[in-house]
Amino acid sequence: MTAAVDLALSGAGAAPALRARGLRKGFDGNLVLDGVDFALAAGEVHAVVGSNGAGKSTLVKLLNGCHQRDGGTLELFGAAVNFSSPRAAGRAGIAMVYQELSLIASMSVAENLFMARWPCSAAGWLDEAALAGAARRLLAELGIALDPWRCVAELSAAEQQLLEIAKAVARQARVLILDEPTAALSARESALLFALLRRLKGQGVAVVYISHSLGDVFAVCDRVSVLRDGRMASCAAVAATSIATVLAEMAGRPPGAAGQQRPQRAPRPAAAPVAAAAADSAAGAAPRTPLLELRNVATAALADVSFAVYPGQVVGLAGLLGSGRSQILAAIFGLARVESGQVLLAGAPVTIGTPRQAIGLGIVLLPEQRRRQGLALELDVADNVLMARHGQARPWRWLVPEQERRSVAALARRLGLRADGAGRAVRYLSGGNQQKVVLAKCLSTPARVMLLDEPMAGIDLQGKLAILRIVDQFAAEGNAVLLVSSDYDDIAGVCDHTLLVRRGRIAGQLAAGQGAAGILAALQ
Amino acid sequence: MEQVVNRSEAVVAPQRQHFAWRNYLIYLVFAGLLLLFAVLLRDKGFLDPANLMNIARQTAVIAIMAVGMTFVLSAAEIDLSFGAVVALAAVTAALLLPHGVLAAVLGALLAGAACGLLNGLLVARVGIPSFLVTLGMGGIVAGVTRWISGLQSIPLDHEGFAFVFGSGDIGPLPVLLLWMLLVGGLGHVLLRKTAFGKQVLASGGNKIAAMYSGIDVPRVKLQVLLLNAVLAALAGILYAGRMQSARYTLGENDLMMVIAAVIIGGTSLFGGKGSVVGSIVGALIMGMVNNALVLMGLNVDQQMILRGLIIIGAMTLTMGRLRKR
Amino acid sequence: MEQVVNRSEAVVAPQRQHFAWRNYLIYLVFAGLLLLFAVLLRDKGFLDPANLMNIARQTAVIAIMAVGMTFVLSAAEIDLSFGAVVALAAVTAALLLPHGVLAAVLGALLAGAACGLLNGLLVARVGIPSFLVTLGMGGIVAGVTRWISGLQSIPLDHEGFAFVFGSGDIGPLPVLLLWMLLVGGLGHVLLRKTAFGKQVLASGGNKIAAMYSGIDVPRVKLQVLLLNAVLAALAGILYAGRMQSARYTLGENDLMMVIAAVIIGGTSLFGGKGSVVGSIVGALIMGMVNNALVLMGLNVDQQMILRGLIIIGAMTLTMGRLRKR
Amino acid sequence: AALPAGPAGEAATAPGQVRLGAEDAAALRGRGYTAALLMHTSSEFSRALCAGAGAVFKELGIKVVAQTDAEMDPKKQRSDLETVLALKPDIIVSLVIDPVSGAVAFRQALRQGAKLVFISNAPQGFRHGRDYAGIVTDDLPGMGAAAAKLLADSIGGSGEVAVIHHAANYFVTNQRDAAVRRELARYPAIRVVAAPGIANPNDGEVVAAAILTQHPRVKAIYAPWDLIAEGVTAALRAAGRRDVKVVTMDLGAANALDMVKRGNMAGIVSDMPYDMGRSLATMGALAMLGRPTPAFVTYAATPVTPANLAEQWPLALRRPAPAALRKALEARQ
Ligand SMILES: Nc1ncnc2c1ncn2[C@@H]1O[C@H](COP(=O)(O)OP(=O)(O)OP(=O)(O)O)[C@@H](O)[C@H]1O
Ligand SMILES: Nc1ncnc2c1ncn2[C@@H]1O[C@H](COP(=O)(O)OP(=O)(O)OP(=O)(O)O)[C@@H](O)[C@H]1O
Ligand SMILES: O[C@@H]1[C@@H](O)[C@H](O)OC[C@H]1O
Ligand SMILES: [Mg+2]
Ligand SMILES: [Mg+2]
Repeated sequence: MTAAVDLALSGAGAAPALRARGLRKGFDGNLVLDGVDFALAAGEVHAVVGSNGAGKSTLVKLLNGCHQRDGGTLELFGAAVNFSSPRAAGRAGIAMVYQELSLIASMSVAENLFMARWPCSAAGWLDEAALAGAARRLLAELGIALDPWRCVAELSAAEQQLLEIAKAVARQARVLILDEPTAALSARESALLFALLRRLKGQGVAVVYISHSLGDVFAVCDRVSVLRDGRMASCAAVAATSIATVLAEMAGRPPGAAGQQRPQRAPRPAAAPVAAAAADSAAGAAPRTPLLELRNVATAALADVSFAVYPGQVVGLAGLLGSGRSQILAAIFGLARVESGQVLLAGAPVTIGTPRQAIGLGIVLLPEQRRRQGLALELDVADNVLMARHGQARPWRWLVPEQERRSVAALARRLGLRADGAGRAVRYLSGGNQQKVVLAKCLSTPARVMLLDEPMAGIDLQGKLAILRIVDQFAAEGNAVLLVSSDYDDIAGVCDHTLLVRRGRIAGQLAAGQGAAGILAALQ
Repeated sequence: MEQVVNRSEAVVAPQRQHFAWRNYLIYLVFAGLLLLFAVLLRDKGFLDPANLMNIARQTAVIAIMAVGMTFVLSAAEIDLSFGAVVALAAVTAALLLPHGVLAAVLGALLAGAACGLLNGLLVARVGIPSFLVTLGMGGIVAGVTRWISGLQSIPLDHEGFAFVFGSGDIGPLPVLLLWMLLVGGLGHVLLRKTAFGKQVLASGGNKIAAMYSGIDVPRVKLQVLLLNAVLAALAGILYAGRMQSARYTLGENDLMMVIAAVIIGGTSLFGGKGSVVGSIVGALIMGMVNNALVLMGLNVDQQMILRGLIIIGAMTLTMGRLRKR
Repeated sequence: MEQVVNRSEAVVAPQRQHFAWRNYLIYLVFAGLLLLFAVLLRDKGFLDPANLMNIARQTAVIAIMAVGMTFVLSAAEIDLSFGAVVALAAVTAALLLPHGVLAAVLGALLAGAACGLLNGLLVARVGIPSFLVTLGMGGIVAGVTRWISGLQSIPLDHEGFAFVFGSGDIGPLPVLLLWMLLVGGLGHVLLRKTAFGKQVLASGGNKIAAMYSGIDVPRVKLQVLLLNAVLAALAGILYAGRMQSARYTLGENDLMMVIAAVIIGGTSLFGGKGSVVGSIVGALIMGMVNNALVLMGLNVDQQMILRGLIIIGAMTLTMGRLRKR
Repeated sequence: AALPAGPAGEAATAPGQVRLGAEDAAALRGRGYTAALLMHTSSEFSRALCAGAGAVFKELGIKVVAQTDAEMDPKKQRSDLETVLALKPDIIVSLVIDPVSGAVAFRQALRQGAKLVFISNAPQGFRHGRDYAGIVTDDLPGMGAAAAKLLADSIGGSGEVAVIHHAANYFVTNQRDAAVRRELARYPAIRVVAAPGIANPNDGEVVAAAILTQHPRVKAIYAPWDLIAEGVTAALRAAGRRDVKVVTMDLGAANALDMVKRGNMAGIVSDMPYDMGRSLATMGALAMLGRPTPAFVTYAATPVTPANLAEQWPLALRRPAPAALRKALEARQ
């Protein structure tokens, strides 16, 4: 396989932009990459795909000098290189968008954009005006609406993701590495990125593109390499392969095997959209009470938000970047003060001042920023997964390790969570597996209402299917789910109906069966 | 699908506790230093059972304070007032002893608890950084202690009290050692085996994530400061029992030693990581080094230099990046 | 490329870095305390120009140390050794003065730089937590200083040296005040207006992100520890000039005061946030309070209690959660 | 024993000679004079001394406007002095921690015209009469000698002893510790087998424990002062060594109680801080009147044993002995 690639490249006559041979890397005795060959041509967009924990991020972090390899060779434009740090790689013309983001929360957008390369006057003073100007220009050029002076801590996950992309682009590198750049982005921002990639490609920039969205990969990439368990399983031009083949290679089984399809929606108690509820009672059927209802809720960022989720329903929240989807979840979960209006749980008005109360009432939230809001990175998988449960327990509650281990293992199994030793700090898990830890935490407490904010970010296909199944089943048990996702396919696939959020208000509602295209159209 | 199941099973189930050998280096360092001193000081009585008991006695109270501080640092807070609380509790116990042992012990613990509660309320409810709250509280408590004691050393003239709280020996073992084991054991269990311990580590590891997970972070911070102050009060009682007197200077020099013991033991100054057993071993290392330096017959200057070198050397072995990353 | 700007659905238009008034509360507290003491102590000479200059003189050296510590804490490190470095530098200067002022000043600064470099290498290259490195280094340096000074106070008998470094007045202004303004001004500019300052804040804000973004984090940590030690050495020279003698105890009591000044000024103990001007104001607040407590004629116990109350009270005003959240 | 001489060889004056007449007192009253007490540290010694000085000042209508504790830090003492000078005190009573840097600091006070009275030692280069009114001190060498004698007597004049010294530059303790060694050298049958230094007074137990480990035949230990001695007795108790004797300086309840109850304490050398305070204030007042003041007033050291404890305690500290101590004394009768 690699021989063929080599041929193709040498046919082009030039040395590849980047070539790795026999890369090996282990952490604390765990071999993560085992003899990986990889070649990247100038002017190509080269996808690297694989399941969570396959070693994709580790591979690119070796290319970028974040980690030091244990074996193998690395060449940049034909010259052997050895990067001791990202800084060294940066100087050689490599820029990277990190999966876990590399932003300093306490600093501004502009400062982050030009991190470590801030414009200085001849005398060495920081030139703030030039910094702001350059930031504004770059953001405008990329079509990103961000105030250069905003503090990064205030940005949403999507805004941070865009900033991270802009930051890498700003380096004008010859080799650009993107590790799941669209995990938090919706179709519209992704499209912006793809246009940008085509332009960079035209300028001869070599791009490594890591993603779990094979649709995107096949839309924008020239070649696709598949990593499986730390080995390069295949490498082919996208034109010469298919999604099914790639999926099979990722999973390590023959193409066509079952298990790739989205789950069929389980039969649920008849879903009753808001409008239908009135009809229900009018028809004389016992009026059913919504499990979760918002009546004219207003917060600092929301106005007049009303909707209801009935037992057995999965309701989607669709909207553009910054439309207020997360704010709606925040209002329910006690994170934002409800200034007027009412939140009702099973028909009874509730006042929720803290997440603690929310969880006590059977509401859980999967937050959109896993590392900031979801995980204590130094704690191990079990302690993170059980955090919510420990939070509800009486302080002196005695913990039974065996019992805990079993429940964590069960959750991990349901989600396909792959953690080499649950006793290790989650800092060292792959991005997707970290996301699965946060999900497992949500599932660890008994809840009636699940608020999911971008639950699929960074999750591989298998995991995603597992989650969709779990959501489906959870609803089928008579519970309620509110789902925020930038992936309209997910929303279309699992939601009973979808609320359109615009400028902090509910702007409309789409019934089930509209499909991703329908949602996209409605949002325009 | 089945695939996923099998794979994840294989991956999560096996080692519940991944053996992080670097976390155990500190025990090796402890053993190494013990061996070193045993050889170097073989003619100077280092290994005498009596001297080993001296080390235990001299370290026990520090170790007890280190247990409390482990919780505080694990929760990403700090307590600079505990030295003053030690003295306040000792003086309170001494002043109340004429009214009975129970009054003395309860009074001292209550005085400590009051200080801890105030610290906790100011940190958790008012939102002032614990460094400043406890710096201020330390001054207030020290001033009060000086005032109520009139700068005098107050004798504790009660054999039973002295025996139980610091001076006695049970068989060959000093009661102080038993106190240390008791507090250490309870502390270890509290941090590792109860929901409270998990809440402390989560709050210190990531306050926001802990809050999102329904942990009452302010309450946890209040509780660790309270716990630490109560342990400081216990330390004060034990100091008083051991010295059979109490005065305002007790505890004033222990701050750095206690924090150092905790950090040597592997607890992070930035929260989220803590080990009670590590802290106790850290305290034992510090105590053993001090003891050995004195036995070596060095003068104070030399002791200071060598102590610094040993701390840095030991930490190079335990925490230094052995391999390039 | 089409603009997401136009389609942004944000309810709240992003404001340009809104004026963070809470960051300026500390100046109000400073002004408020000044006013309070001016009124309370109007008959006791608090507002006498001479007394105000006293405050400046007594605070200047602390403020200079606080400037260095601002960088250290901003980078999420700590330096417990600087007090010992102060004394080492002073004693070095005193011992070298017979060979000329230049030799004395350079020698002292070099001694400080050497300590800082060692701290830096151990923290940045070997990877030991700065708390332990600098605790150890503090002991070593203090031991060395005691040894080379033979525990004697060494007079600095040189008018020019004394004038420039701490004892002189230029017009009505003590040179110490000028030194403070100079170091404070440079420090402020360095932290706010240079790439180095941003690197420090980034390294302290998120070490890994900073490293991933191409900042040489270990070098930055080394540099702040070096800078702090050099400023500590300068502080030692100024103390020596002010006292016209050098002694091994110089600086040993300044640690808490300096860190408190820095934190009062708004720098975070956890890195990523720092203000040089805030630290200087913090130092001035501490100095002013100490001065006022003495002028009030309180006894020492009362001074300690009141100082603690003032710290907590002031911080409740500046940092307390005024609104619920 | 002969009383020691002052810094310039001045003969020692007995405290009884420092006196104010009734007409002197009358001349001072109503003049609105003020005084400040700049102490080196806070201890029972400093408390009693301040109390004595304060009592005299009060009798004379002199207001004590400030009282400070330098925490044994010369630079803090300098700041304290500067601050106090803003109050323009007429009399300053101080124990100068560091005579070298103190020379610079106290010049400032001189320039402002304050009358200075010092405890134990004066800043370097200061001259009696010209610069300061006088020194009032406890007889430091005498205290050392008395301690050595108590130590020797407690072991019948022969055997191994350990002498702990204060490893710091501090005139008072350095003088006393040196005198102990000098005096002990005069007992041919006494051998000093260990002479460790101590920098942190809370380390008494650690240091004493090491002595016992390495020199089990030690019969007595000298501790530089009260707080250290408490640690030493704690170490002896822990080792079960009721036979080892301890001698120290300064009256403290815990050590005194141990002594009365026939524990390890063999004797305590005491001085007269309250009376010293009275003399210091009186000297300041005399200086205000422009009257001659003695250069060097010395209080004799008093060896305290159970026999004279009951009298000495209130004499030295001017407060009643603690109840526990009184009870123990009665029980001992
Ligand atoms: N710094 C580290 N220390 C220890 N183990 C690590 C470290 N970084 C990664 N690993 C391990 O290496 C394996 C591969 O991780 P990597 O992040 O490369 O996966 P990935 O393919 O990027 O997955 P994902 O799709 O979830 O992002 C995982 O098992 C992970 O736990
Ligand atoms: N406390 C607040 N007060 C006022 N406005 C806020 C507050 N918090 C967030 N906002 C603003 O509300 C808007 C909605 O943000 P939200 O995070 O809910 O959007 P979203 O739909 O989830 O978009 P994204 O894709 O960015 O996650 C944003 O413009 C945000 O800046
Ligand atoms: O406080 C102590 C004092 O009481 C003693 O006499 O000498 C040393 C001092 O530190
Ligand atoms: Mg990854
Ligand atoms: Mg959002």
